[in-house]
Amino acid sequence: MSLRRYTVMRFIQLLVTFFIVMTLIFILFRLMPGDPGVFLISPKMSEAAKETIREQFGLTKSIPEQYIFFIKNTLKGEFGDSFYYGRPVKDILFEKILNSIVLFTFGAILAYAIGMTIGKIIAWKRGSKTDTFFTMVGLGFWTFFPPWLGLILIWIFSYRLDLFPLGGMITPDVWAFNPTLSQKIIDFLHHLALPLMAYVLMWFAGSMLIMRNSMLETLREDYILTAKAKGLKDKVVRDKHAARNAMLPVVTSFSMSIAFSFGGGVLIETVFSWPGIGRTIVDVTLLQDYPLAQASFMVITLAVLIANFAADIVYAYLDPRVKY
Amino acid sequence: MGIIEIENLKIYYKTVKGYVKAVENVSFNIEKGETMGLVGESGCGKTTIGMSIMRLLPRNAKIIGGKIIFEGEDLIKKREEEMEKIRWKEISMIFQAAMNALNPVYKIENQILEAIYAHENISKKEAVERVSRLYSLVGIDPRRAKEYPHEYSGGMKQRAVIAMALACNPKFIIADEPTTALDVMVQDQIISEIKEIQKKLQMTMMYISHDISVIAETCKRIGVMYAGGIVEYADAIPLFKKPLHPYTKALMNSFPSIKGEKKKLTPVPGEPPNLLNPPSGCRFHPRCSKAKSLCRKKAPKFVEYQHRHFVACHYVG
Amino acid sequence: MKLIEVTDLKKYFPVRKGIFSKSDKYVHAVDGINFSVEEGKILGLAGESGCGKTTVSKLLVRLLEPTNGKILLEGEDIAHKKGKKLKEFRKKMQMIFQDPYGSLNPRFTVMDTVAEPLIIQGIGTPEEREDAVAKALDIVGLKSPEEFLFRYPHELSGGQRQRVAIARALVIEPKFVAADEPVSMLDVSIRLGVMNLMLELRDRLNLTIVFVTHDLACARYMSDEIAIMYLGEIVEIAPTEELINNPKHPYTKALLSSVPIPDPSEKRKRIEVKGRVSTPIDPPHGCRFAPRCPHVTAKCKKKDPHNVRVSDKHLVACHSFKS
Amino acid sequence: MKIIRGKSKTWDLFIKSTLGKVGLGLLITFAIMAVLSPIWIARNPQIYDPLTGKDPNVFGSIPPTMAHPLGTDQLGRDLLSQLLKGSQIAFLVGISVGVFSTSIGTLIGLISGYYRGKIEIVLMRLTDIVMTLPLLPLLIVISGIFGRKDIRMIVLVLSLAGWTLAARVIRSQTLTLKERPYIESARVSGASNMRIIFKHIAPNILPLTFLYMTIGVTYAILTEAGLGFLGLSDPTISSWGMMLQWCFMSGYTFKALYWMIPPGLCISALALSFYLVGYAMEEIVNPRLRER
Repeated sequence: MSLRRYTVMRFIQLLVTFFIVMTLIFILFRLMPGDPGVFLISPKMSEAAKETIREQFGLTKSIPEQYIFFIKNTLKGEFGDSFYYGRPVKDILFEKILNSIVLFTFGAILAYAIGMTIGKIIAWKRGSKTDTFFTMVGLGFWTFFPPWLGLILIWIFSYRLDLFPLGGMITPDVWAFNPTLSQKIIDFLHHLALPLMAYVLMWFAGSMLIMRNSMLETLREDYILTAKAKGLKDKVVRDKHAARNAMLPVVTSFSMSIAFSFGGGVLIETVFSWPGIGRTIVDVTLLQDYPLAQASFMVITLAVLIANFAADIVYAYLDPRVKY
Repeated sequence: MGIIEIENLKIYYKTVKGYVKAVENVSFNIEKGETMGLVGESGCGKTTIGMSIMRLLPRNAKIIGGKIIFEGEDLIKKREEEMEKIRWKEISMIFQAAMNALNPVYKIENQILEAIYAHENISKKEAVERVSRLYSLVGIDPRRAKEYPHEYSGGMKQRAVIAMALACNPKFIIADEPTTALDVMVQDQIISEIKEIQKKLQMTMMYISHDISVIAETCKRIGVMYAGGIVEYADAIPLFKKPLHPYTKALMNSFPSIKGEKKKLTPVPGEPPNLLNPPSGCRFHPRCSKAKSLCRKKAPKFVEYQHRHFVACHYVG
Repeated sequence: MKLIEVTDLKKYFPVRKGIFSKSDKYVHAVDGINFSVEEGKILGLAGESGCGKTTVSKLLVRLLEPTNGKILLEGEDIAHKKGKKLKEFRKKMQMIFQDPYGSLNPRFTVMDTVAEPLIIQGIGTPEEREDAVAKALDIVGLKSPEEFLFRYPHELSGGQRQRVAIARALVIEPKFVAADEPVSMLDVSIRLGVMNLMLELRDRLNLTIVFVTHDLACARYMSDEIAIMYLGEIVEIAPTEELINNPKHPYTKALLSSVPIPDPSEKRKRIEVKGRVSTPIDPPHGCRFAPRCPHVTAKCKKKDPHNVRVSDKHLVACHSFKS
Repeated sequence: MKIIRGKSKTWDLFIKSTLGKVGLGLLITFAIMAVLSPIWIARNPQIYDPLTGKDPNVFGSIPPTMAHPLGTDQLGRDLLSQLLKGSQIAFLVGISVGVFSTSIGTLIGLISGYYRGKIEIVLMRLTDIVMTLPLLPLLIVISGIFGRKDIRMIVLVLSLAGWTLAARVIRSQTLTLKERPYIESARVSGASNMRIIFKHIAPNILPLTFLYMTIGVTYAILTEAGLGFLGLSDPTISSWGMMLQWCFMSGYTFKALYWMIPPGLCISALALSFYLVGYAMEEIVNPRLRER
């Protein structure tokens, strides 16, 4: 089977999964005692407005019809208006998800690049002091409680050393007075630094430990011996032969841990007041802004599914043997 | 003088339970253009010897003593960088498990090219041409060089591995059980292929196998190994005609054949020893019917009993 | 007396295609074979990997259910027996496997392993079972059983493990044993010991054995009769010496000619066979060996060859042979 | 006899591993804390109850004193009481989720690996789907919908969502074990499916189950603490995550390190200790990781 066909198959799988998740959310929200309308109808609305919403979301109809309405609306991106912001949910979400994606993507790429590099080096030098040191550090960071890690970083770098801002994504004062593009970028990066560091510290350990284990297994393969016997330099054997193959399980574990990583993302965003989707879902839940909470969850799930999909395609690309 | 001379080689493996005395005082030499066979049961140390010549022993193995002289120079004394130049260019290998000797994520052509580029400064065109020549030599369609290992059958992989071993025109090739995982008919084809190439290129080879019939068909000179030592080393025909060491005799008697009379065979009693704690004196004595008290006390010397016929036994003949 | 008799035995495996859809393609692992084994005799089933010989052995002990055909054990068809009735028959048959490391549960002691068939079949009291186990261990040459009874597999050598596996197979006193490459993973000096043991047991217990192997020399050493398989079919079956010295099928001839001889002064004549084994997925009509056969005719590609009788017990499935 | 001998070998290897010893040592320390909790509180519940206690002599958060070895929070509640009680909660949540989720995972893995066919496909698709559910956001939304935050519900949701990794690994292990000749050998003797699953496969899977239990515990401790930190855990208990939240919310974060450091340290260290035990286990269970 070609890579293209695999991609199509995998994409269909993604759609099916998303459909099931939508159904799950629908059920979850109907499970709640009382009028399902509470999730979409702000108590502050006028009677007429409430009626319009009921119509719009099919809440007056039977459960199966409501379900169809729900699916249709979700696919169109219609989640109603946020109680708290008073604006359409989709406008708010779009902005928030972008902020999260920036942080998540940079964080993931950096963490995996660093983790895999260190992982392959320490596996090559297994049993050495460097290996022991990094394994210990890795184990420590892997189980670090993310918000606490964030707080400690803020305490050291913002509070004591005053190098970075305490939180947020931009300094309103800077952006208020027509800054140049470079000023904007610098201000943004200045804010990005600490949360990014937290992300990287939180994740590099996982990829490093898996890379190390995977390398240790790969290093026993006969083709590594062949590569050495061919008179290749150690570095070539390590990078081109061992690491290239050892990457495969790391990619798999990445795709499996994406959902879990998003959980960590929620906590990091909260600590650093990063206006992303993770922090939004916490805030709006506490504010009982149900339309936004429900939509945020679906967007997060969709993001996880897409990241998952991407990881699987990368895997299929990296491993010529994938022929499902 | 041989192309390769091994003197008193001694190799131990360090394990949690102690030292495994894997190779003990092994000496032999191989003449240029000769095919030498090393035969013995699993764990007798034959692969360890092959790997020590390439200096590719696992990390827990240690060469305790002895010399491996290749074209007049002791390989044990070489630095790692010097060994890198010798590997594949001077001495190459056909590996035991060809199934796994090829990296699954690269096209086979690239894996052969890589070996060529590591040692020779030639243009891509020339190198690619050489790969197709090698492919024709081992009997695979050169167009299939651009495929991945998983697209090959077992026999083809083995042929590709042989082609790879020949890539840099090495002076000496070590073939470690090259046909063990293959079916008889494929094995037969590969063996005759190897013999033909060996004759054509006048190569020096060391052929390692547990199967005495494969060794009998491929090698001019044979070393029989038991529990870390060579017990007998001789030319093939005299060795089979008149084996001197009791173990060699027993080994030859352990293989049923499809030729000749069908007869009841008697196995060697007991099991091969644990090399963590090998028997004293002659390592074969606990299983030997002719053992006397001297065998228990003193390890026999490896002596040239007849011309080109070495044996390590107190009571030869 | 024929202890086991197989007629038109077939086993097809569906090729797995997608998630819920089974494909309509089938691997013809075993495709209509016939043979019988006299009580107390050993039949060697030989062929290259993928020829279906292991599938046959698993069908014989009903690890697999055949797609078609009959397996008569002492005259009763066990091909499609299920549940209690099958369990009853399981007292009569046992299997010995290739891998001495995988054939014993690492968490079972020798005692647990050997006694298991008795426990499953509900035979004897614990004391009686212990006696039976000790006796079985003694038979397979593990003298002083008390030394072995409470050992775990990792405390045994390869040869000892295979002997334990044989003891387990014998403890319920079966009539029939299928041995799937029982010695191919053992070292030469041990291999012969195990083969001799099986021959000795056959004589002592009047066992009937189907001995599956890829090694023709071992097949010759062990068997009274040899059947050669190619792509799911038996191409030739004959008494051992007859088959070795007077092979009729082109495949048998080629196979025999490719076996290396442990004697450097002997020159054997090789019969080179072109091409590779074709796929067993929905094979076309005609002789399976036709694409590689040196004597192929137009008829071979169209029509399945029938068994031709060479002599009383020598059958060959080839168009070019006329009796 | 059998079990003891089988285990003692694993145990010998385990106790040789430094990481395993460190993990076990930490684990014992926290267990002692959990045991000490009621004793410490019983001295004077009016002052030392982690939720309702209040020292009348204390106003606002104070640094460590003789009466309050770790200081107090902004309401004057004893931080040591909260910390000790927190270890009870963490063990409770961690171990119950670990046991429940791994049991589910083992069962699903065993069944889908053993029976194959449609059952396997359905169960594995289910695993894939559950695996892609972002758990913490899900818990956040659920706690929002139901309004009532209950630790039992958190344990339930964590268990219902956390079995996927174990299920996958145990399925693939079952697939390989199933093909072992000793299983076929048992079948030739007439063993039933139940006997094969429980007598032959399950005991060989036990070490893996234990390994995934430690991972499950780690994940449960971290997730519950995360919920606590977000203010979405059960308000009738005092967990380490909530301690950190109270600290964060009351604005004492950087002024009162005596308050901020201990709970975060405890969460990380307890998670680490379980993870270390698992890590050391893995080197035993998976011999391929051992140096040859």
